[in-house]
Amino acid sequence: MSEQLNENILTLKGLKVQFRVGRRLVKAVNGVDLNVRRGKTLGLVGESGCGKSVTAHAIMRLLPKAGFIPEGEVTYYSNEGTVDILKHNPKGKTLRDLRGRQISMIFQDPLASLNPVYRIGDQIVENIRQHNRVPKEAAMKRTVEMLKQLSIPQAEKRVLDYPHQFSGGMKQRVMIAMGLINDPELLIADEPTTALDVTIQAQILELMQDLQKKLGFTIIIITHNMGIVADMADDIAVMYMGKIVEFGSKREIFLNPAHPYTKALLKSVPVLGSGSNSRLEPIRGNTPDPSEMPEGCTFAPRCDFAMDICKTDPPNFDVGGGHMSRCWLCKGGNGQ
Amino acid sequence: MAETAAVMEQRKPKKSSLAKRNTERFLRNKLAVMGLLIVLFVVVLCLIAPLLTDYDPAKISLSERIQAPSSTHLFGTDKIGRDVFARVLYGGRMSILIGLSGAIGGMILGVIIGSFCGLYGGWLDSFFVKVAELVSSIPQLLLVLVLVAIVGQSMRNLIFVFIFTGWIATFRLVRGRFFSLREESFVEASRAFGISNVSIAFRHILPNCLGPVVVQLTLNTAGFILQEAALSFIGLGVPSSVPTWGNIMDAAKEIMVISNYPWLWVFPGVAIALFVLGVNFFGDGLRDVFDPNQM
Amino acid sequence: MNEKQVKLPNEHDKDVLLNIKDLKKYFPITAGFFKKTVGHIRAVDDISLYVKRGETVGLVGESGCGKTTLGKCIVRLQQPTAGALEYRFGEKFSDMLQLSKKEKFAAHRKIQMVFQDPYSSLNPVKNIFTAFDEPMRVHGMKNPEERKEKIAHLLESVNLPADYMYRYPHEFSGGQRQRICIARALCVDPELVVCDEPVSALDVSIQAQVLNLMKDLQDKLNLTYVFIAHDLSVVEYMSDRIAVMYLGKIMEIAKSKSLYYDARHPYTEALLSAIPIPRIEEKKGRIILEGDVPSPANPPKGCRFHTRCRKCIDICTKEEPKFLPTKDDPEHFVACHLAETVDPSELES
Amino acid sequence: MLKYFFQRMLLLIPMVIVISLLAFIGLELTPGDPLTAMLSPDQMSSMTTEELDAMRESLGLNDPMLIRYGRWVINLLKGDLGISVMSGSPIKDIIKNLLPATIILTMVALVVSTLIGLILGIFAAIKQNSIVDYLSSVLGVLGISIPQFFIGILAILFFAVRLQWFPAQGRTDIGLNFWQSLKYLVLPSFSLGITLTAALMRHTRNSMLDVLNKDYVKTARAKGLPEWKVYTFHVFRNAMMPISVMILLRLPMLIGGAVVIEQVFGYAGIGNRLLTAINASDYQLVLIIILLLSIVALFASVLIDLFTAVLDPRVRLGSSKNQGGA
Repeated sequence: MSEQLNENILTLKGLKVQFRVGRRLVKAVNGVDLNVRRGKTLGLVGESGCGKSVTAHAIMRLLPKAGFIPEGEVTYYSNEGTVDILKHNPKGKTLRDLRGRQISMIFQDPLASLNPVYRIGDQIVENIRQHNRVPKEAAMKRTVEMLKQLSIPQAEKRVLDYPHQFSGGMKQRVMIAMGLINDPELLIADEPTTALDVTIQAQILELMQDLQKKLGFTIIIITHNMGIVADMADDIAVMYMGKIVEFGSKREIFLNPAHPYTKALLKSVPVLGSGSNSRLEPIRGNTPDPSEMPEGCTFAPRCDFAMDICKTDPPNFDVGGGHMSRCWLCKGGNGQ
Repeated sequence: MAETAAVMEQRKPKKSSLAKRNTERFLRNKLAVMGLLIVLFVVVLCLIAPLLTDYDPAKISLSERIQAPSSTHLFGTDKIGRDVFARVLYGGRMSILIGLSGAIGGMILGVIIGSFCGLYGGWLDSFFVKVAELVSSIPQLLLVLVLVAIVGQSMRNLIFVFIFTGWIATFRLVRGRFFSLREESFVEASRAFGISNVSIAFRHILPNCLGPVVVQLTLNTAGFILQEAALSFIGLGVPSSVPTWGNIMDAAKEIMVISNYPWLWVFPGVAIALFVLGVNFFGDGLRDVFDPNQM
Repeated sequence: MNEKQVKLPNEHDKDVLLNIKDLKKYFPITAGFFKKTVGHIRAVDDISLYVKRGETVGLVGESGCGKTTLGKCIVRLQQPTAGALEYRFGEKFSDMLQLSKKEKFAAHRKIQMVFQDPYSSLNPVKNIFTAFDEPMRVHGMKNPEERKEKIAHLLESVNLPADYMYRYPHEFSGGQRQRICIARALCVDPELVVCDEPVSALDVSIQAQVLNLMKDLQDKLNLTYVFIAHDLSVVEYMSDRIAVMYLGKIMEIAKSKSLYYDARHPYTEALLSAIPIPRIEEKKGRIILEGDVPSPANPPKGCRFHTRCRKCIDICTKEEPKFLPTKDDPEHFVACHLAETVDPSELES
Repeated sequence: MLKYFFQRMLLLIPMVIVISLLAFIGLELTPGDPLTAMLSPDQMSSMTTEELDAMRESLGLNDPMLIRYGRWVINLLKGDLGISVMSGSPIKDIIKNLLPATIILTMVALVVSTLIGLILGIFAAIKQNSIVDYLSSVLGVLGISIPQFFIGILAILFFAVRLQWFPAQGRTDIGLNFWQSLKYLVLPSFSLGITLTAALMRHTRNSMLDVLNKDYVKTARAKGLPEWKVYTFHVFRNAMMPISVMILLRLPMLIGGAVVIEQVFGYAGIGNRLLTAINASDYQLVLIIILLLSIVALFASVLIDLFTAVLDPRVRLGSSKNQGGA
């Protein structure tokens, strides 16, 4: 590749992911375009079933058997060259070399993510030795160092423990240690704190930010919590029904939201400190069944501003400064 | 408000949507439907046996000993000239009766003890759990053998023995379901209304056990039919005067019969296998319908 | 502790509906072959709390702090180990744990509960009509026509068509189910509803529907809520007063506004700062608590929070702080050695 | 771990006591008593009732049941299992001659069916929803639906009578002629094991699919592990736990099945002898055999239980119990 590293570490173009459920075809991700800036944090927000997690799994090529990618392009730019992720066999060597070394992923439920029958240390060592030719002892030493860096007390002893002997927050630390052990360039965190308590969540988020500063990797954080992205992200992508309906810098999304869904989302969650005097504005109706997607704009049936034109699928409008919105209201270019 | 009620009366669906969904789920499983058809087919054949054959299954006709299948004797005749077709049909009645009544008896016993233990717990519960553990760790066939040796050989005793050994699976299932459903919010909601434990057990918990219990019933029926056959085959099941699928096959203990007169044992053997296969497929289908994970 | 305060609201106040006194709920931990009791999980450890008619008291805390157990004790789904649950029945004020069997049964009409998981809250094999009909029947609504009309009315009041009553739970979405559960809890005309994390299993866009509905119903029916949640923002939105729980104890209780602007307990401060706020203007310093919540089977000596408290001083490790009102606000209680509270002696009448 | 082992072993003792008690009560309930067993019918008829009673008294047969039970157990422990009425030889000798043959038969059936069941199950799980998977699931149901003895008879017809690959009946001692004895083992163990194979295959497939959906498998793949490593180290190891429980549950059925299969193949084992003893009303022998087989089944189940514990650190180390209020 060129001398100058691409400003983006990962780009997605028209990514689609579908699932065969019995005889039905569920379109989980329906044409996602996304640029992930190197060294920054991208927040991918949306409600359950919007396809945010599936997108991440598609990037890792870790989709379950029923899922497949009919079209799209996922390109990963690293210092070792550019990889067209969708062109490779998900179980092949190229992608396996990428996973766990260049791109790491941590999951929502730290309890379920660790194999219950192996010691914590061995599970991390496995990741080191999969990608590096190092003796076991050296790998274990490195593991202990990493766990110390994640402020796990008595790391030398704890590597010999099994997952069930750890608390939820500690398990998630172990997962992060496992993800970062090979010094990856990209960390995908799929709802990393949803299973944890708020005070533990604060610990983990703080830790991730500290480590990012120190090690300089890129984070894609997937969450349904607008508060977490407000805290963590540089860029935010809002997903609804398999599409990114709005994308922009954190400032733009929070101060100048353009898509009615983003606006509604921000107004529908209680904000600490605003008290009980202000009334929430709920979004009408339910999230539609992904196998029976509405025609045109998928948010139109719940949207207060729905018009006739919403029956046709809105393209991505640039609201200004890289702030994109898939809403006919933004056709003029300003976010009103 | 009154007219609302009247309107609703009209809209009230005839068939509950739950039953409809379950039926749809079952019909989607082709093997299960096939299993049900097999079971119905065999049961109907056995029930209308008198219409299908004029032979008396017990009638000995020494002049017609060991005849190969022919148009007069569809499945041939046995060593003392009894018509194998008639014996398989009438034997089927007995085998299915034994298997089904053993399984139903065991189910009733298991549901009663299981819901009792699940509801009240305590030392009685631990007692029954220990009993269940003990009975299930002894090879079932041996248990049946001892019991048959003690109480003697008869169809009634065999059914009794099956009930005695067959309640355990249902008991464990019902007890387990009780324990887990007790924690479910809908049960707690009922308790928050002050509804009595007994009422909760019968109106809320038990109906939720019925699916798995029926699945277990099919499994037990299949198992008991196989066991009856095995026991009768080794001469310790139903007295040989009563035809059952196992009894008919006991001639196949001789190599001579195995190699030269296959019709004596192939037909009842296939009948057992076919019926049990049908029951198992049917049970598998039911399990898919009732699987709580899909609820 | 707060039994006989002169200037504080107590059971003699006409508007106090429920008064919880020194409530304890211990769960035995058994081990070995013989199920020997080797210790206790102190899920609720000596809690006193009053709830006034028409208000919403929020209970907030992390998992394992005992908030659900406390809620279940109020509805009497759990039998408390010790303490009293005094409730105002008309003019009379009586301890629900001491009632006769018949009175206890009748008391179930007064206090109802909405559960966290809308999926397991409805019996999958019963339709909605049956789910509503049974409690109404056992609580003395004899006329079937009346019952049916009431069910229709209840469903409409939670914004669902009346003819949904013949449907089964599997036909509803999570938000619809939770609305049904709320309607069901209301079918016996309760006064107090304990809401145990009613929206935490729902999608964010659905949460607001349910929260607003609950507020509307409260206004319409003059309901009193005990609102349990781990999400402080949701609790703050719903509640008039908020109690913060930690390891089976209430650390602080105050009017929602005072709690947010004027938290006195270090744990409350940490909790407030730990919640990610979906705004970018306001960025306050985050207080990160070290370590994990200790086991409720073996809570730390002294103040339960001292192992994670950044303000911990010597006395905190030795002596358990008393739960006392602050000097300037008699409705603001806190259990912390460092907080400025009234002297216990001033409280006695 | 050692503690766990001893705990399990200790639990065996009451079980064995209860089983032996049941066996003893069974013995009591059967017609006749040891006296009838000791004396020939001729002797019996020549003696008066008083004489018989006196003999009973001297033998301690009129003592309370618990005392007689104690005496019986002590005798058993001493190795005095009594005498078989039918053959007149000591039961101990009969057991010594026949029990090993039955254990070999069941062990071979167990090992072979476990191996085949596991391999087919794993294959079906890996190739989920393929033709292979579909066929094997149908075969799995077929395997548990056909009576074992019918399979045995069919095997005799095809492999012994028609193809003459294996002998149809009988057995040879392993010590006498190893290869010859193996030949005799093939058909009975095959017929005996096929039910377990089918059941195990179904179970393995489901268990594997279950584990495949677990997040830690995703974690393993996210590390970039090759598929074979994912399957061997992460999927199979965890899937084994429910599978071994299943083997445990099936074990008593296997031992029971051996009785029938020995009859089909005229295999001189303890099960075969059991049937002749029942037909000859040789109750002492019957109950001793059943007692022994039950203990063997119990013992084997403890072994499998321990194996499960070795696999699962949560059982081994005792999982931290987190109960109580949320």
